[in-house]
Amino acid sequence: MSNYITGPDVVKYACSCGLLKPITRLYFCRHCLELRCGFCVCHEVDSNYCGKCCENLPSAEARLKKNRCGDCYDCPSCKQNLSKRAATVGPKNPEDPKATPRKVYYLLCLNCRWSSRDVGIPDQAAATGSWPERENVHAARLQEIIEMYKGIVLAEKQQKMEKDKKKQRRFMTFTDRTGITASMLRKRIGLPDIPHPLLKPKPKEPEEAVAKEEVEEFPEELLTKPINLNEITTLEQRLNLPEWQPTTVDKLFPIHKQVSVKRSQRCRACEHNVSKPEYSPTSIKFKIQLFAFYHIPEVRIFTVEPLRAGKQCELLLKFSNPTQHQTVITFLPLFPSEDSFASKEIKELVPDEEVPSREIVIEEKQPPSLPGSQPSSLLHTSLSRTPSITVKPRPIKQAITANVELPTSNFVLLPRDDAAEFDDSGDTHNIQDDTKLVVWRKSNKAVIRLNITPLENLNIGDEVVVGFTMQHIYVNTITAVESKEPQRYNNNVKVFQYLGKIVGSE
Amino acid sequence: MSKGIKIVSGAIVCEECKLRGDVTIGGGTIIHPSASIIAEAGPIIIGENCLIEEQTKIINKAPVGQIDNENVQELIIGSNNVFEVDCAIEAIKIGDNNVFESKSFVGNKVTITNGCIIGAGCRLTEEQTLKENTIIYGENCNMREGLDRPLPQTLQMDTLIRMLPNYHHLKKPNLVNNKKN
Amino acid sequence: MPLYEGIGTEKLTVVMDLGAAFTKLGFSGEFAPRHIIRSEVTLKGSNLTREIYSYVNGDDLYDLLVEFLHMIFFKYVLLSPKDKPVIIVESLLCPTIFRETLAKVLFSHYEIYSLLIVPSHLVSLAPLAINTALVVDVGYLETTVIPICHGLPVLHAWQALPLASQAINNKLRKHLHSCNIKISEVKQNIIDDIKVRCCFVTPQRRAIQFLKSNSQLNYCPDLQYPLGGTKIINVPGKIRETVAEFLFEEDNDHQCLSTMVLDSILKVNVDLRVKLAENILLTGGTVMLTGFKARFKEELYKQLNSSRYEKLKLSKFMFHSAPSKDNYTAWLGGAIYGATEVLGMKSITREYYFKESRLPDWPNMKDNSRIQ
Amino acid sequence: MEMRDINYDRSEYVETASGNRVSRRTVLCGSQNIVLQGKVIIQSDAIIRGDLANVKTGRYCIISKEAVIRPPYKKFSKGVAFFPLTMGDHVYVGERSVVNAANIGSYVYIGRNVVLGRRCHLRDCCVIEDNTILAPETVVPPFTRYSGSPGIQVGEVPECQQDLMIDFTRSYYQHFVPKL
Repeated sequence: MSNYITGPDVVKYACSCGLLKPITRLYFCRHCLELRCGFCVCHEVDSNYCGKCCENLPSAEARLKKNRCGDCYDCPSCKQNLSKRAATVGPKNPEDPKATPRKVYYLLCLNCRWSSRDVGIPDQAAATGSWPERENVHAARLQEIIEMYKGIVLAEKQQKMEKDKKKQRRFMTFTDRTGITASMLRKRIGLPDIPHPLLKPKPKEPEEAVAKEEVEEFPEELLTKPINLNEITTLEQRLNLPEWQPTTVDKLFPIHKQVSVKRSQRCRACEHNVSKPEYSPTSIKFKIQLFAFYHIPEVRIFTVEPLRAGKQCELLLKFSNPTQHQTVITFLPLFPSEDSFASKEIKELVPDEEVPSREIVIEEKQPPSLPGSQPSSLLHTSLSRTPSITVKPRPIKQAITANVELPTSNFVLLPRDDAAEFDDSGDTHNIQDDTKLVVWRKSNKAVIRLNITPLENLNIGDEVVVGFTMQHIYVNTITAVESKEPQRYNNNVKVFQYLGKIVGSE
Repeated sequence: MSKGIKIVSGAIVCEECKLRGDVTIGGGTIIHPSASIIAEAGPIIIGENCLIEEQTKIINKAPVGQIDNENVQELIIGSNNVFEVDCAIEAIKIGDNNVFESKSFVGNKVTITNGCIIGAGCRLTEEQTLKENTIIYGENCNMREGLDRPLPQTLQMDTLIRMLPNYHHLKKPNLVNNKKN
Repeated sequence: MPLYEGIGTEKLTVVMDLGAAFTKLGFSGEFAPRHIIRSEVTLKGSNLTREIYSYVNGDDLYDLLVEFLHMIFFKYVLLSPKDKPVIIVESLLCPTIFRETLAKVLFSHYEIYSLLIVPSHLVSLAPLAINTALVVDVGYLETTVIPICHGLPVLHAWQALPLASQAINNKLRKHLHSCNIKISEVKQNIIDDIKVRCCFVTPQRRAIQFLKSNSQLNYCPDLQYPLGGTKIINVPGKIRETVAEFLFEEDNDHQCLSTMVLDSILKVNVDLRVKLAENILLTGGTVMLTGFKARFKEELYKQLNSSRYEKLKLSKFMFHSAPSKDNYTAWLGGAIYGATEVLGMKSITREYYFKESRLPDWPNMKDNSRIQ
Repeated sequence: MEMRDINYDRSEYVETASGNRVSRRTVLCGSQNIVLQGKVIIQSDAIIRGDLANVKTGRYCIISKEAVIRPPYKKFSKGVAFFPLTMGDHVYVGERSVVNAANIGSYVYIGRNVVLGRRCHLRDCCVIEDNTILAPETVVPPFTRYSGSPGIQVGEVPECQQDLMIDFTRSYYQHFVPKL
């Protein structure tokens, strides 16, 4: 029993960039009326928050604290989070009668029972924020070196700018004509010389590292004494602390927990936001949620007869309309090629050899081709667009192994109204369905019967994949400026069903 | 030793738990409902102040292939042990102050000394004897040495001793507290 | 960490060193990478993990890199890459397809603002503030030796051999299988872990005795490596000592680690040879194996008095130790370069890339013409 | 795929006024402390320890066979107390799972054979895969997928998880029909 949460994805939609994704992983950009998937949207960091204490971290503070939460810690030996444990310790001066027992805190990992006492970190009086930090041994020296390199490159840059500035100066200065510089003049009349701005005193050069003859010696006792594996840190434990990479367990110390991010997605073509979460880390609501699940009719496999190579069998699909507007579904062939579909052409959609690699198509961003009569200047806002880079959509690589007999008639899907769930009054208000096509209908859902014939040359155990193009009327509620009622467009979506394995052959 | 369940006074044994065969339960031990202690191949003796939670299975099973049961093997469990929800124990011998986390499994070739912690979901089947204060954790049962024994759950057990009687029917203790051995 | 105000204000650039086994990630101007992660990607559908360097062709690498960089930007670096500068530390001998696809992914998919690619051997010198050294990078796939003289990589003297951590892993896996028959396929990171914790490089004097047939020398003690609670891998002492020996044994065309260094010095003109021999810098994770550096030094001296190298009038070798762990020295160099203005001057901007749609590269005469 | 009918025998299950279907073969200790908000299914051999502290679940919660819902204890400065356990709406708990958590949000999917350590805190819309063992006191942020022992984040959950869980638990409830 496969569902969206755990099971394998059995129904996949073709996104505009050519990837096949289930509907839950797709977005629908209302401005360019295109399906988008995680691959072809531009992700941006929206807000930082700590996973454990679920508090927001403003981005400046996150950068200052190196993307780490101030008082949540990870266990260095098993990367789970450390919890604070209180322990009572005798009063400071035992003989003074009224001294109350002090409470001290230490860190304990509940998964592998590592505690801050194992490595000798003293217990802290305050629960939060007073744990010792370790400095990088080479901090001072590296700071000097960075300053030195900054100085060198800065000086080089200034000289380059100086050279450019000199070239395009038009008028003649006093020194050009007479060759006397300001400092020579000042010396002659006895004034103290002002240092030339460029020749400021060279910063103290950090002395070069000197190579040494001897190298860290080989520890002889390794040859005789058997090592205790419990004292040596594993590779993961070392890499969790990149700056110190401790080799023995007693040098491990708590790691600050890495902050996590909330992401917002933006459609590449029209730069509009496709999904934008709310600021607070614990809220699951979204400010902008253009998810395909709420805009595109969802297709689900209701039942499928056992599949036999070459024999026609019946497939029931359940369509549900998530929008508040009625829509009409018509079936179109997968690839609207002019001639009738030769079975060969369907079977191998794209021979592999000449799959063009991902070229980049750079075209000026033309406005989305709305059939309406809007003059394009109205839409094309004044801000100058940098040339948009859209990766050429790759061809859909999915072998179709069964032909579907596309019904000629279309069917209506009623709008979804959430009140319907409570009153079960009969509501199939006078829709005449083609009974051969529509098997069952209830509020915004309908079950459709399709006849499919798996190809003859499939043998037992082959995967059966069926595909068709679903055309539905999409009502775009973002009303353009002057037209009051919402526009209606025909939106084509390619849908692929994975029906399972061939069981018998005729 | 007469066949049958012996419960030392002071032990709280809920009605719904399943006790089979010759089982002796020490004073102060708490057994939650739906735990099962089955003494098939020999008696099971549980020490004092143990905490046995739901769906725990402590079985004294005859090692496979050994049909004659003339050498009756005793499964002795020390005191202050904690058996969390749904752990399965078939060990030969268990010392004191051990913690068996949820869904952990200890095979019948393993001997547990004192102060060990068997992580949740860890399955120990290999023939071995765990040293004192060994900690087993994680998917591939990595082993660590703890500094000291896990502290006994006295606080939690006191609250349980106060709360359980007024919600559950309890099995009557039928043994006065002077423990025989 | 001293919370000086510098870090808060100026633009932080991402510095990445995509190694074959591990990727070092961090920000410019910092003293160590924030993360060292495995260069592998778990594909969304199944949970099988694929290494980045196991790509089949350009498109396969394109998808792997998109997935990998997505994990880097949104799980580790937590920075939206759009319109941001990026610095990549790369070896000079890095395959062109890798560089081009990486640039294409960064520019077209993540729309970064500018990209600066720095040669790993050259920047490894930055943390030492010197400009002449012989850089020996012992990585995962291969070991490369490039001398750097007065800040310029002497490329015609480059040496490379596939004697590195991958070869050690394969040898270790073969040995372990031979003496632990019931152990089925051992995963890659378990082999890595056994190598790092149990194996080491023995001093030369013991290696010579191993070769003598009648050596009654006893090896170091065996080791029981617990695997998954139920199985135990027996790592015999012989393997722990001799697993890295083949790095120093000359193969049939007389090539090994130490000969590479001397061959490279031979190719440099005469007056720089002494200076190079006294400024050797060992980088790369494999160098951190216990006993590696000591043995490397002994091997160099042994090679010196072999017949091939008497032309080299070298008397002694001197080694540098970088103010960082050996496996991220190259990254640290990249971070130091990133903190300076060179980022603005020499990095490739998006407009340049889309006009040229290729990366400037040293073998390409269009960028490397002598006449400039 | 559409869900198959799951039928149970009428004699074993009790249907309350607000649509809860509780099997008789469950161990409900301290039943006056257990509050079910309606349309909740508790299958056979499940254990809910209302005697330790009160347990409150939301609407459309599904607790499968042999699952254990057990409020955790917490050490305070003065002694130990059992924490009340609250569950949100549309929560699915798989078979043989041990829920020792302190708080579970809404629209949460917990797989089979899962162990939630003491005082875990599961936010809304998270998914815990089968056979996961969550270390005690783990906080699971929203829209994350946890797996493995000890449980670490292995993936993300689609943004429309809320509707997926509503649809999943509601169709589970509708297909949970007595055997005729």
